[in-house]
Amino acid sequence: MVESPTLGSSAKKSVVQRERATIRFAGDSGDGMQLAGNRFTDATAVFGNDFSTLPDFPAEIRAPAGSLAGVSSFQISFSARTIHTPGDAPDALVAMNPAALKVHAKELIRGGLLIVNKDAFTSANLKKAGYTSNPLDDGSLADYRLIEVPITQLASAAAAESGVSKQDAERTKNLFALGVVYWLFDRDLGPSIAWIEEKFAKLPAVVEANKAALKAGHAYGETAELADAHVSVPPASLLPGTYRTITGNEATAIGLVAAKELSGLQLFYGSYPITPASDILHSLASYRNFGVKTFQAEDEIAAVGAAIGAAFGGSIGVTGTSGPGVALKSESIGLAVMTELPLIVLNVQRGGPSTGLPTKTEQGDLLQALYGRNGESPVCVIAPRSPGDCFYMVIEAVRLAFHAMTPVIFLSDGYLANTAEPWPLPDISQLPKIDVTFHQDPQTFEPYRRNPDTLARQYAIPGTPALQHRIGGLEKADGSGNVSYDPDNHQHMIDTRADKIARIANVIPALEIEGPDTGDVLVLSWGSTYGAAITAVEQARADGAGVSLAHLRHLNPFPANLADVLSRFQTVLIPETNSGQLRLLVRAKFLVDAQGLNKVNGQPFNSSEIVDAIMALRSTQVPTHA
Amino acid sequence: MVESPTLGSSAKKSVVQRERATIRFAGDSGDGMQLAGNRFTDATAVFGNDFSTLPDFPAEIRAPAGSLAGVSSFQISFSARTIHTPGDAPDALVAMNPAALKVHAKELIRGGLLIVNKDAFTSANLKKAGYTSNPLDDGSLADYRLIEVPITQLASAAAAESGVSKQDAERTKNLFALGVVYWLFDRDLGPSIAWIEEKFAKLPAVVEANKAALKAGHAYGETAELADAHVSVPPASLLPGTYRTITGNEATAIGLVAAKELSGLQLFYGSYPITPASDILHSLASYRNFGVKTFQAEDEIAAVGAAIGAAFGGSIGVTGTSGPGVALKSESIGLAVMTELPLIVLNVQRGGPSTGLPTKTEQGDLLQALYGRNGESPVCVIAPRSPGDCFYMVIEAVRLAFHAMTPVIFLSDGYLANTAEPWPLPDISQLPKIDVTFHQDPQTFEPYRRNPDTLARQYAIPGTPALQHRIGGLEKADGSGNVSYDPDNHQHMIDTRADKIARIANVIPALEIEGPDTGDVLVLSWGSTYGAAITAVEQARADGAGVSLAHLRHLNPFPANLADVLSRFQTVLIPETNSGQLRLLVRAKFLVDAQGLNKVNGQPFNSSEIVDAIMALRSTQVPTHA
Amino acid sequence: MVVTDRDVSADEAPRLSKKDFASDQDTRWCPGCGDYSILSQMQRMLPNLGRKREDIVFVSGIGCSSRFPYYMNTYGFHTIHGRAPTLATGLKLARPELLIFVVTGDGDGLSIGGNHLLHALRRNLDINILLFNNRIYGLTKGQYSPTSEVGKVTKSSPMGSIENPLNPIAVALTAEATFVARTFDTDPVHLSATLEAAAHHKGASFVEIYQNCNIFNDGTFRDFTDKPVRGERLLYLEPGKPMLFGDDHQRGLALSGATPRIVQADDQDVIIHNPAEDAPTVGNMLARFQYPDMPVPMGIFRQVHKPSYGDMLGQQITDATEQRGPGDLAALIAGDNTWHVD
Amino acid sequence: MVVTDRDVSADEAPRLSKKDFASDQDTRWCPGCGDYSILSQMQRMLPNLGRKREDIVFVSGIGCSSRFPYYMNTYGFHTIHGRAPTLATGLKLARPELLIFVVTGDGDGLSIGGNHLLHALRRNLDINILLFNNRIYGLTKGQYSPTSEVGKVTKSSPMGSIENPLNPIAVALTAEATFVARTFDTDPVHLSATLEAAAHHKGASFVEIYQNCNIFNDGTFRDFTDKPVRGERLLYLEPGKPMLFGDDHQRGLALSGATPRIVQADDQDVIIHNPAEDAPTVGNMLARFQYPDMPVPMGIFRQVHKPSYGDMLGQQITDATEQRGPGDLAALIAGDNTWHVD
Ligand SMILES: Cc1ncc(C[n+]2csc(CCOP(=O)(O)OP(=O)(O)O)c2C)c(N)n1
Ligand SMILES: Cc1ncc(C[n+]2csc(CCOP(=O)(O)OP(=O)(O)O)c2C)c(N)n1
Ligand code: SF4
Ligand code: SF4
Ligand SMILES: [Mg+2]
Ligand SMILES: [Mg+2]
Repeated sequence: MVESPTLGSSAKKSVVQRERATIRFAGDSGDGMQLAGNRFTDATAVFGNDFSTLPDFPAEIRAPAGSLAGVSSFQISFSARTIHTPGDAPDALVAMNPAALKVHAKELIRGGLLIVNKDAFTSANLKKAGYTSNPLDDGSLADYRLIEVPITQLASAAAAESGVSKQDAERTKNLFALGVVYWLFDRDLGPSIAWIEEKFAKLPAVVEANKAALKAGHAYGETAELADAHVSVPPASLLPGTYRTITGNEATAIGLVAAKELSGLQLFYGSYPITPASDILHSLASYRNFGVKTFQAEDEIAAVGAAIGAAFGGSIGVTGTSGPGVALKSESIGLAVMTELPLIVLNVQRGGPSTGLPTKTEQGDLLQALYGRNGESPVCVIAPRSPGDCFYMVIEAVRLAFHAMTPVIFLSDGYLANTAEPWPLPDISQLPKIDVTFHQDPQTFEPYRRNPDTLARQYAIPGTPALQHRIGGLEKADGSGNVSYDPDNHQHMIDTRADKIARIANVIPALEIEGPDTGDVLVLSWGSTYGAAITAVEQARADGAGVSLAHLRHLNPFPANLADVLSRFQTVLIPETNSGQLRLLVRAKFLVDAQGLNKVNGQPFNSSEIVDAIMALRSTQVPTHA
Repeated sequence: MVESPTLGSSAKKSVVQRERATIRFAGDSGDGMQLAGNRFTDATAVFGNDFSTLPDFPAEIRAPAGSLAGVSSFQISFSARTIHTPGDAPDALVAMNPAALKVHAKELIRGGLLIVNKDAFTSANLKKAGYTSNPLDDGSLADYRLIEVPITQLASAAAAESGVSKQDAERTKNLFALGVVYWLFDRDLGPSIAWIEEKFAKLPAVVEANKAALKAGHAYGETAELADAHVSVPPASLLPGTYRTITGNEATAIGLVAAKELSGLQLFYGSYPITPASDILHSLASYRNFGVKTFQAEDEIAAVGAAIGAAFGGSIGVTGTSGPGVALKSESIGLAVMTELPLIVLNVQRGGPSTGLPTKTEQGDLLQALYGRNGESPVCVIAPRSPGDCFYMVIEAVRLAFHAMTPVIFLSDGYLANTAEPWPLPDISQLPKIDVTFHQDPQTFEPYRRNPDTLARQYAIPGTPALQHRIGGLEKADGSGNVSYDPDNHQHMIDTRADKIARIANVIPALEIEGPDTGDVLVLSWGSTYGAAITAVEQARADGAGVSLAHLRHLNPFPANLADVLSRFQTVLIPETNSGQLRLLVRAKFLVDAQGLNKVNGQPFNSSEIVDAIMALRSTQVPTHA
Repeated sequence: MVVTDRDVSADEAPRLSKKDFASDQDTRWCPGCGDYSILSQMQRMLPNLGRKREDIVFVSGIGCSSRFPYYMNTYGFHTIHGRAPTLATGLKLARPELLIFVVTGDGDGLSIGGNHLLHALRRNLDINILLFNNRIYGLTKGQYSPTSEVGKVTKSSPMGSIENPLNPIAVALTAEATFVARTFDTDPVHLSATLEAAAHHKGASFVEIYQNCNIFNDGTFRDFTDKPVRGERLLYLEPGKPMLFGDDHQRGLALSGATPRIVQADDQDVIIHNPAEDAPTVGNMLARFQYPDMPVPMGIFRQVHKPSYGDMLGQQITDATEQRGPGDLAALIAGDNTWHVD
Repeated sequence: MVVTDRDVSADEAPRLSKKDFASDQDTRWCPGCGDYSILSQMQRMLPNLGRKREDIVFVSGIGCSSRFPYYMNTYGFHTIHGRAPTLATGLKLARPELLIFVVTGDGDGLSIGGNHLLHALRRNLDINILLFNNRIYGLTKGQYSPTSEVGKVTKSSPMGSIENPLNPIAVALTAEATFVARTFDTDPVHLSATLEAAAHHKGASFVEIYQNCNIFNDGTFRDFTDKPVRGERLLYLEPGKPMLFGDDHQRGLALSGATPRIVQADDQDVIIHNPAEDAPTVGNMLARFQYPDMPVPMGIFRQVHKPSYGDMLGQQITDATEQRGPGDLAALIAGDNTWHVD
């Protein structure tokens, strides 16, 4: 067991430089771990590291205080170089109570720094966490550098002076812990102090209490000489520019507003609250001064219906939800397929099936996006690969929807939704305009007359003189749009709708290979798995593997050169947080014996898991070319 | 042009024996073609032919009289040998008006018999059908043996004597036409007369009118010497037994009642009307004396919800609908997956996407059945292959649902639903009992404790003392069934649910090969395509092709020997009335370059289309073994 | 505003006629269906509104009635079963200047679509919902609907329905729809006047239209809507007038406490019809009147004026823009906290 | 029937206590949530019914409130959002002998699930629907719900809600639910008595329970439910008694035509509460009472007796079996027309 340091010794200034560090804050839902994590993130951003975060909430509803189910955590990885994931196993763990320790300690690296709030290790709490003996005493934490701090007590004492209630004083314990960590990892308190001052501007006593706790934590780190040395991760050499911190949900909401401006159209967002998509509604609802119209519908079916109605009227019609909501919307999405209207469906995927694990992440809805409707009902499917990419990909969704007059399903997930990264602000003037022309000319108008290149039908909106027409969910005669029961027309329309989606491949970027363009192993990833995949591929390559990455942001249609890319590698490995959905598509389409790396436990991949899979594949195969 | 025969010449008795004949009745929706077809079917059944029928309705709603959209038709093929399809092109066509002629004449075989109701060829009707000149006069029907009969006039005259109104007298024209056809094809009037007498027992004048018209038609055929000879198709040598005529929807409803008796459980059917599934609700609603409980719900979601509730209570919970309804039910089916309850979902597929073609047939919902839910949500999927097979397969659905505690999706379609065939009555005592044991013992009870073989969880129903427990849509801890956010448990449950479905392969029959068990081409069919596929394979083999058929009634899981079966043939051809859904699954799973024969025009396959595809495949490939 | 007036002035929007509102599609209802009369009155009424055809949209669900848009020479959307109000909601919010009618049936609007109807009405969305009530599922060939009476024998209720029917007017009143009326297919004058009043109403209008399905539910309203008996069996509601009925207006309606009773026309207790009352207590009572116990009310049960959902949404946008200035995309993208890397 | 009585006799169903109805699961509501009180009263009330635990089922949707079944030592089903009444329907029809409670929230029951609620009630299914109304979406962390007031600022309505709320009691009355009541979390006696009355009622019971969400909508009912003000601001409805309120029952309710007015308790016009009246005219009026204009009614608005859906279905089965004899599978399979091939 590591001896706990004694208070009061003088501060040493020794600093260890590291290229990357990963810290996890864990505590009860009521302990304010998300807040601590977010403050640390801001401080890290200002400091100039690249970073990536992973918040992990308990279920939507509060669990009993101190219980295992009630543990909430926030992980941040920050680095002097570009990174793409919130790190695998943390180097340092803050555990605010026994339950947090129980859930998270096993993931801390051997020799990692373990800071615990000693005050919370009461026998009641130990029991709630299912400990039969106190791990602080029984030697079970010998593998870690354990630092026991009476956080509650010290924070309360520091905060009490500001005159807040005892309860409020105790609540500052997250800021005390944060202060300790700031000291350990050599961060500046400034941004957090500014934030506290702004956030609680109307409550001066609370400002004082929180500041006091934060500073006390920092001072404690310094005076208690908590670790042999504090760790410093120098700023990363990020590309020059202006940065902000962004989560996927924020980027999605902002991207929609950008698409509105880029197209000159109205933006209509119909949604019904659901975890983890609700924040997009919240954000958009606050953009009224952009003219954004949000509609909280009575259910998901009404939400998508309203979005389709808005699209019929010439707006960008968007509906956002998570998997169970998409299930409910499926009949209506079919209507948008048949009426060939631009509709954007955002699915922030969560753990399934059914209600599943609402606050956990999963890529389980890819096949639902493709096939979750009656009949042959092709739609375009795309997926962002990082929080910031949500901005660009949601603009892409709007572009493609109007380009081909089709629903587009945008597959984000709980991880992207909540994870944060530094994001270089885009240059607005460089964003591509989205061209939408409404048909006006009665001479040439027929509702299902098509653009010969894109097969998009003519788009005439109510209010346009002399173009009155009717659309609907019954099969339509191509051209006239009249209801048609003609067998040949039906076959033709089935083929045309499929062809229209297939032709989108002509207007999307070719798939890029990151790494050598031939080799032993191709890792083929999609969506939020990008970060772990690129990290893994780079590492495996550094370790000598002939491996490259191809990352799909367009899932239907695939980029036109996918077949070619696949053919350049001996083996294809598809990591997904589902049981092999992209893999099924790739195998069926290309008859390639793609291997799956599948993880369906509500958590994103660790890059090491992918590295291991690459290495294992490499060792079992006999390369056929030199 | 064929000269129309003069009335009054004496009847000749010459008869041509044929092995098979195919007749199509076509007219306006108001002309009673379905009735005529059904009467002919009964007469044919009694006569002892094998037969198969294909009704083809216009859209659900009435089209204007005389319009192309309003044409309704009924085809029957009957034979001296076993047949499986309603025939490809008809040998004889009855066209009651110009629209019917326009829609159907092109499918009549060259030299086929074409009987038209001359009275309906008014200029108004010709115009409605889009004729610019009268086809009866302009030589355009020269390829057929045209027989013009003033059907309206003759029927009215015959019926008038009974004292019915002029309108009612005119309405007998379908029976007059039927009489003509009975003469031509040497059928007995007896069964139809008996039917009329029973059907209109309370309206003696109507009975007389209809009988008079029927007999007049028959007499007209005889006296007018309508054809060189009448055609006789000798009885088939069907297997000995008692037969009835049955449609798929009838067989499905009856099969459910049989499953009720075989299991000793209650039967609960929750449904919301939708074409072409509504008849199952209608039938079951009339079986109150069996204790069958039917519930017409407010929508499809309520219907499936009620069925799940009934299943929770220990009943056979069934819900029936068509594709758009399945879309609406998808969230709820996911709940049944998570709660691992036996639920039977009947999907009588129709043309899609969206509202699509409600009265037409399609196999477009296979992938929806497999993947139309959020998350990894495996269910069992099966499909009947003929009308009578609906009886056996719906029993199979019930068996498997309880065997594995899982939802089972049963994929019938509009063609199976409405087509009729002679059906040898099953011997009830030979039907397998369905064993369902509700858990009773508190000592061994846990709601998610599993049978080690089947992985089915324990099934304890409300009312069982001491087994109170709670289930729901959140992820469950295996065993205890408590809500669990544990990552490892989630992975375990994802795998377990998949494994449970996969293990159903242990209790379903192996896939049979019809024909030699190796060869050039394997036709792999599923669902309603069976009839056309087996007919085609037999014919192609007769024509020298090395082809066999394997027909899948179990789609998920596949029979365990499917891989083996596929490996025995050079090429696999998968005919489907969709754009290649089974093909996608087979390619993905077995990496076999299966070829698709896809037809999505609302009509079932003609066997000749499959023959052609087999022959084409055969000629393009180089066999690799002798 | 003069400018607005000019927009619909004679030369720009020539007076249209009934046939201008007929599309080129063949109508596909059974001969004799009550839907024909409603279509005809709609086409006849619309020119009175002075609106351009292109500014009018018919949105429907699925059912015989929901075929309606195909026959109108306006914009139209034949959507999916039960969902028409949701599409109309999005369309109206996106395009407040359009005049939108929703056409639905008793199954479409009250069975699968009951919730959307309720919510569209309570939001006071400025759309006009017309519910063609034939007390049956027509398109699916004759199952009982949520307005079918107990005991009704249909394909799906061979021993008679055991469901207590919903009262469409009561549903609309519960949603506090700001315009609630009833009319029927065989009184063209009343029908057309009611449709026109609904169209003029700003806010959510709900009109129940009794419509005969002569194929699957023939004559269900006949006992009180047939011409010879109408006078005695219907109560035509007229705002501001006493509630009288009978061929010679010889009878009237009075209240004993909250209980209605029938009195002579000259009874001083005869109550005055006031659809503008905020509390729909009397409206609710009238909604429950059924033949033969009571005369069946026709006309406007309720009409009050409240800001519509669309107006309020528009107001929030105006207010937000005034308070915060028009949205600045660059500022939105940058958010509250940025830093620079050089 | 004596035999039935024996089924619930002392030795077979020993008198249970509150804790017999508590499951082994940790309750997962925020400390201070009104749901705790409802749970506690339910567990306390159930033993009064003399029913076995295994014969009771709680079915819920999704929401904080919908966690309820986990905490009850009965059978339970935590279904999906809005659909609990549908599962309860199937379960009740399949197993008429069970006592079924549906627990739902204002979002679960009136937003996504509004239609199912309406239809389950109108069918007079013998289930007990308890709607925990906290006027907010709790589980999804604070968006406005269909019962939130106009102007409410929430995460999804930063400038205030623009939706006219639904009135749960009015919805239930429109569906002609045979038992309609309201109670609230902080009056355990009234709460438990109301739950018990609902449980005893044969047919569809609907109980709206005002429930405080102290995290996202704290104090929304406080102005009239807090102990000190209750007496003056609530109107406790008591069948057969005059409608009086006030700390000393000093005021009462009277009618002017269809309009309510407040009078002194001794006014002869004070009306008597009669929940058994078939026409819910007064009930509808009471449903609209809102503080501060009117006292807020608590108690049973309506209770009438009609055959339940399940009873009628059972009757059809009995009748059919009597008329046609018990089903004969062989005959059914054979149908009307068979022929033989030898
Ligand atoms: C999702 C879905 N469920 C069911 C149907 C079948 N369906 C079409 S219309 C209809 C009911 C029609 O009744 P109603 O709304 O009263 O209209 P009507 O035909 O009587 O005018 C039904 C059940 C459908 N088209 N879609
Ligand atoms: C299909 C679906 N849509 C949305 C959600 C998200 N969701 C869960 S509970 C809820 C509303 C909860 O509000 P209420 O019913 O009032 O219950 P409360 O939490 O306030 O008790 C929502 C929108 C979901 N779980 N499923
Ligand atoms: S079925 Fe009834 S409602 Fe439908 S078109 Fe025919 S008459 Fe009209
Ligand atoms: S969020 Fe509100 S309703 Fe939900 S548990 Fe907490 S206090 Fe109760
Ligand atoms: Mg109807
Ligand atoms: Mg709530």
